[in-house]
Amino acid sequence: MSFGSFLQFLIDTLSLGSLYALMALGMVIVYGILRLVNFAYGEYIMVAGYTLFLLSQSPVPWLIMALLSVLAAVGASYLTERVAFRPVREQTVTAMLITSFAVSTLYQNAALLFISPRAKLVPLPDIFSKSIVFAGLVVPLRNILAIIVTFALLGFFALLLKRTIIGIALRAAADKFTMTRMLGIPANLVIGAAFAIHGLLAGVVALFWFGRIGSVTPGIGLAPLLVAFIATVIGGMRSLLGAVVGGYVLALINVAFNNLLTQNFLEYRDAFTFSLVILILLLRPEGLVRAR
Amino acid sequence: MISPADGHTPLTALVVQGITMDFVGLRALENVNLTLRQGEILGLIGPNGSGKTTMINVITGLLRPTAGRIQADGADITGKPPHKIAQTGVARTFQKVKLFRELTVFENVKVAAVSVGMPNRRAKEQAWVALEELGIEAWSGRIAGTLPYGHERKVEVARALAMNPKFILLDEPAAGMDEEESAALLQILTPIPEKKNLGMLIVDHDMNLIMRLCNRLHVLNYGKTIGEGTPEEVRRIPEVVEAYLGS
Amino acid sequence: MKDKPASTATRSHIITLLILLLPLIIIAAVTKLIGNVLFERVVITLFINLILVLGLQAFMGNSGILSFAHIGFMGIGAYASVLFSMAPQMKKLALPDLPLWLGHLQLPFLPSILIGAIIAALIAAVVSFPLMRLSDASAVITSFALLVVIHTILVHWKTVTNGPQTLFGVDRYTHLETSMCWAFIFIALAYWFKESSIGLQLRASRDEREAASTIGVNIILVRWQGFILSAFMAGLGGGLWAHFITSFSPKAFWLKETFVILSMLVIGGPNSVSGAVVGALLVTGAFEGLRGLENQINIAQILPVQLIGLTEIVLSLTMIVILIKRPLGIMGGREFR
Amino acid sequence: MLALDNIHVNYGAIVALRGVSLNVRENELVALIGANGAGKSTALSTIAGVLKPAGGTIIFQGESIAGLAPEKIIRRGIAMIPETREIFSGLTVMENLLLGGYIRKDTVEFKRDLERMIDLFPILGERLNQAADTLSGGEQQQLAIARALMSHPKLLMLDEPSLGLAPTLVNHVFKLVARLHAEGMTILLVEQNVNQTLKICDRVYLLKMGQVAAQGLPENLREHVDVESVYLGDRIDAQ
Repeated sequence: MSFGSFLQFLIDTLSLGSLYALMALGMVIVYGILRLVNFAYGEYIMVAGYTLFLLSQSPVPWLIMALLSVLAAVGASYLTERVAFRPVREQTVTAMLITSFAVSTLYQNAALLFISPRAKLVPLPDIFSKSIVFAGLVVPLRNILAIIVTFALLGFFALLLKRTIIGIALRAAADKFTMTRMLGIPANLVIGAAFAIHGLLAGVVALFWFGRIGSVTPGIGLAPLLVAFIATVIGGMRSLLGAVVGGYVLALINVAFNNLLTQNFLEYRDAFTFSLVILILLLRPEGLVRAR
Repeated sequence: MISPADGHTPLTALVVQGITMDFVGLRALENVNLTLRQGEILGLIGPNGSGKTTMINVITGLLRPTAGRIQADGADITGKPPHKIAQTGVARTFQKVKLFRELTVFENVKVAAVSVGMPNRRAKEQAWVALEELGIEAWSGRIAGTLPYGHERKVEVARALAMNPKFILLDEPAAGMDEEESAALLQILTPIPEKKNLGMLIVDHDMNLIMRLCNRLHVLNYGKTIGEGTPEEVRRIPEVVEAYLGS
Repeated sequence: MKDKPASTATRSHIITLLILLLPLIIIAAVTKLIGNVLFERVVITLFINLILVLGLQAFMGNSGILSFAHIGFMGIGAYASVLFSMAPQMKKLALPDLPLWLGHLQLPFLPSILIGAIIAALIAAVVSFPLMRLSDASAVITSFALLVVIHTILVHWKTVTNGPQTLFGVDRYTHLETSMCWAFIFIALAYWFKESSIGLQLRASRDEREAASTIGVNIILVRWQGFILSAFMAGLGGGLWAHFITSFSPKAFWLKETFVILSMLVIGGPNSVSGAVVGALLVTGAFEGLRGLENQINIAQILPVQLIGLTEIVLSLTMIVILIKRPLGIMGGREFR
Repeated sequence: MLALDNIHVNYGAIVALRGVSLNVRENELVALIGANGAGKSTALSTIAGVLKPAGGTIIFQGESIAGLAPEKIIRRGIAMIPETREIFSGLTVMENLLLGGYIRKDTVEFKRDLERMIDLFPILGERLNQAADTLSGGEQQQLAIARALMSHPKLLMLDEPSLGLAPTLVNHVFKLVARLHAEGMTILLVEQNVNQTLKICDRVYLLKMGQVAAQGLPENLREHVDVESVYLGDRIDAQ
């Protein structure tokens, strides 16, 4: 492998992995506290996408649109918790899972009904279509941006979880929920915060996801949802660090498959990666990084 | 009193040898030896956290011991999965009642007979016998989740009996019962070991029940054996008194 | 005294089955009398849905584990059965790359559909055994992964499935009478399984896993047996559906279908056969009714836009309300008696 | 200060408390004793809001607190140290203490409180930045108590603080409880170590099968009740 192609490989993996890592992190934050694998997670990306689309006619600058669409994802996530998950919280894990599947269907069909089944273009800033030439490689600027933003966000969340009282409370609640309440930390505050972060990460991922594909459809959430599933399973469903690791590992596998597999096999890539998920859950149910 | 000599031949036993159970940073059982003979009632007692329930979990295969061996009726059952151990004739109840909530009382008991390999017809008969033994046949059609508490306990004992076990381990069968209920339970339990030729191990906090019911006692503290013998012998052992009342 | 409860039990089983079968007979008879082709299609769809829901109930209802893979096995049953039933001339057109022996083969409908279901069951038997020790979120994610794997293979294995394109030229086998008969058989089968000693052990493991294992239930084994039966039922449902709809693509065996079948079971109540039947009846009725309404509105152009997705919205809202207010579904886990 | 009147609690179908009435006055150390399964822990959990009473009233400082959520109870000034301690294992000692002071939200005071805890539990001071699950059993118990004290409770409830500790540590825990009491803390203590408990408490309630079987001053209780029979059963030969 030449230096150039290695660099290409590295940047591809890092930029893709950054999105995957953010997705997985958002998934695990909720899973850690409620044991809920939220099927509606992908729909928050869709909500952010349609918000961008709806704002595309308005004169506001793109950054404001981006901010509003991330907020819309946060709102959708928080609302879902409030309306659908809170009433079934005391029930079985399966009941919560089915609820989230129903919520996912609800969001998708609401988009079909109220917006359109057809793909809608999402406004993107100029910077997303620019590329830089670096060591003989043409690298899309949005890939670099994705890496930078992800690292900044991961740093921010690391600080939040480590240094702020609400972050510490979140980690404590994932460990012993009732005890956190006995110390005076309201259950709804912790869960609400978890869902807000859940939505926030989906919203940020959405910006770069649409940066890659350019348009939004009602079913757009499925692919990122699958990514979050696999990455969390690879990394370990109970560990925040594991989720991030899982995201990058999954990107590594995907980019490697893209480079190594012939077209015939590449078609079955999903089958391979999902078989891998099954295998990991069987052989190493805690994932690569164990929860402490 | 049943002494080994006048018991039923051949005499079999559940033998626990040198069992040690470690959890992360905690030794729950340390080198415990214990024998439960068919036909006898053995009380396993000790203060909170002394390792009694852990012992039952180890014997029934829910926990795999760090060291030691367990034999039931001559067969080595150490480290076997719970259902295999059940099928060799070891039955149990739980401290916190674990009935199959959506099943009827009859189904709760019948499924135990079915699971240890009895054909359907025999399983049904066995279930009726066990229900009658506990005096709860009138409740057979009720959904288990809707039963009052005292009856839940009895269903659990009937379920264990329906397996036609050689050994039955009861984890706090009288917990949460008032004096009357617990006396009634005593009436039911006392004759069973001799009648069914099975060994019965009882963990309970109701010392009056334990002292009256058991032929022998085995006392644990901090996971170690601190005394063994008849009830009267045991309550004269200073370590036992201290374990219960403090120094 | 000891025999009496047993015989009353048998009688109550028969009563339950009769209560479940009667409305279906009435529906079929009325359909025959009306003779409306469109209505007949709805009723056949109802019977096939019922078969699929019963298949899901056999595993999910008794074991308490949510399985997404079910519709995947429906897909396997659909494609596999068609490979055996399609006429060789048709295969040359629809699936030109089939291996020769398969290309020349043609079996009658019944054996084709049965073989399709058996293939689904065999695949389930092989892939699912190690998965049966997982519970809760892990079980759901693996079954979801299984659905993705099956779907990916159906979409890309062009030789036998025609890839993502529609597979056409399937002959019609499933009519009103056939689908009704199969629905009857499946109600009896699901009911028998639930009451069988395996079903009983499986239900015990659903309510209390630890207690079940300590009375001698081999949980992995009984779950596995339930899963295989469920895959067989789904595969057969798939075969019947394929020979009713006569042209289809892998898209039919994906999340939308999963949602519809799951919603029937959740709304009716997963823990009983009666729940599955009630759910299938109500949801199919509501679904087809709403679909019809949607179409009427769209054709009449009452609204300035096309109305799409309303049916699913109503369905998912109903499902959420049921999960909140009545987690065991309309039947609450009970059978009619 | 705290008064329970005719409290009933059901655990599913289990009746765990059958009409318990008790009270704790300001600056008192009141002990709840009784055999395992008598309902002592249930009583504490009910006061702390983890369990909801099926009947009866709980009055704390003149206000009814029965059925309030746990996060509300602690704000009224009742802190509880559960039997299982419930240390947040992945968090550091410092973070555990920080959450203990969550309801106070005052950084200046937090520093002062922290210093006081380190003074009271020197070993915790040495391990502030260590993950809590690396502590020994005795150290974890100290952390649990320190964490509860961080909220400045008006009433401190301890559930079997000596459970699972080696004998020397048991003495240490009792000394500590006695010291807190001497400093003016109101304490409701559940213990199975009867002899030590009766030495340090002001008043005692004996629970039996979910009911108060006896109450009074420790010395009176010893005189009038055969405590030993509660724990070790009646002598068979005495019957």
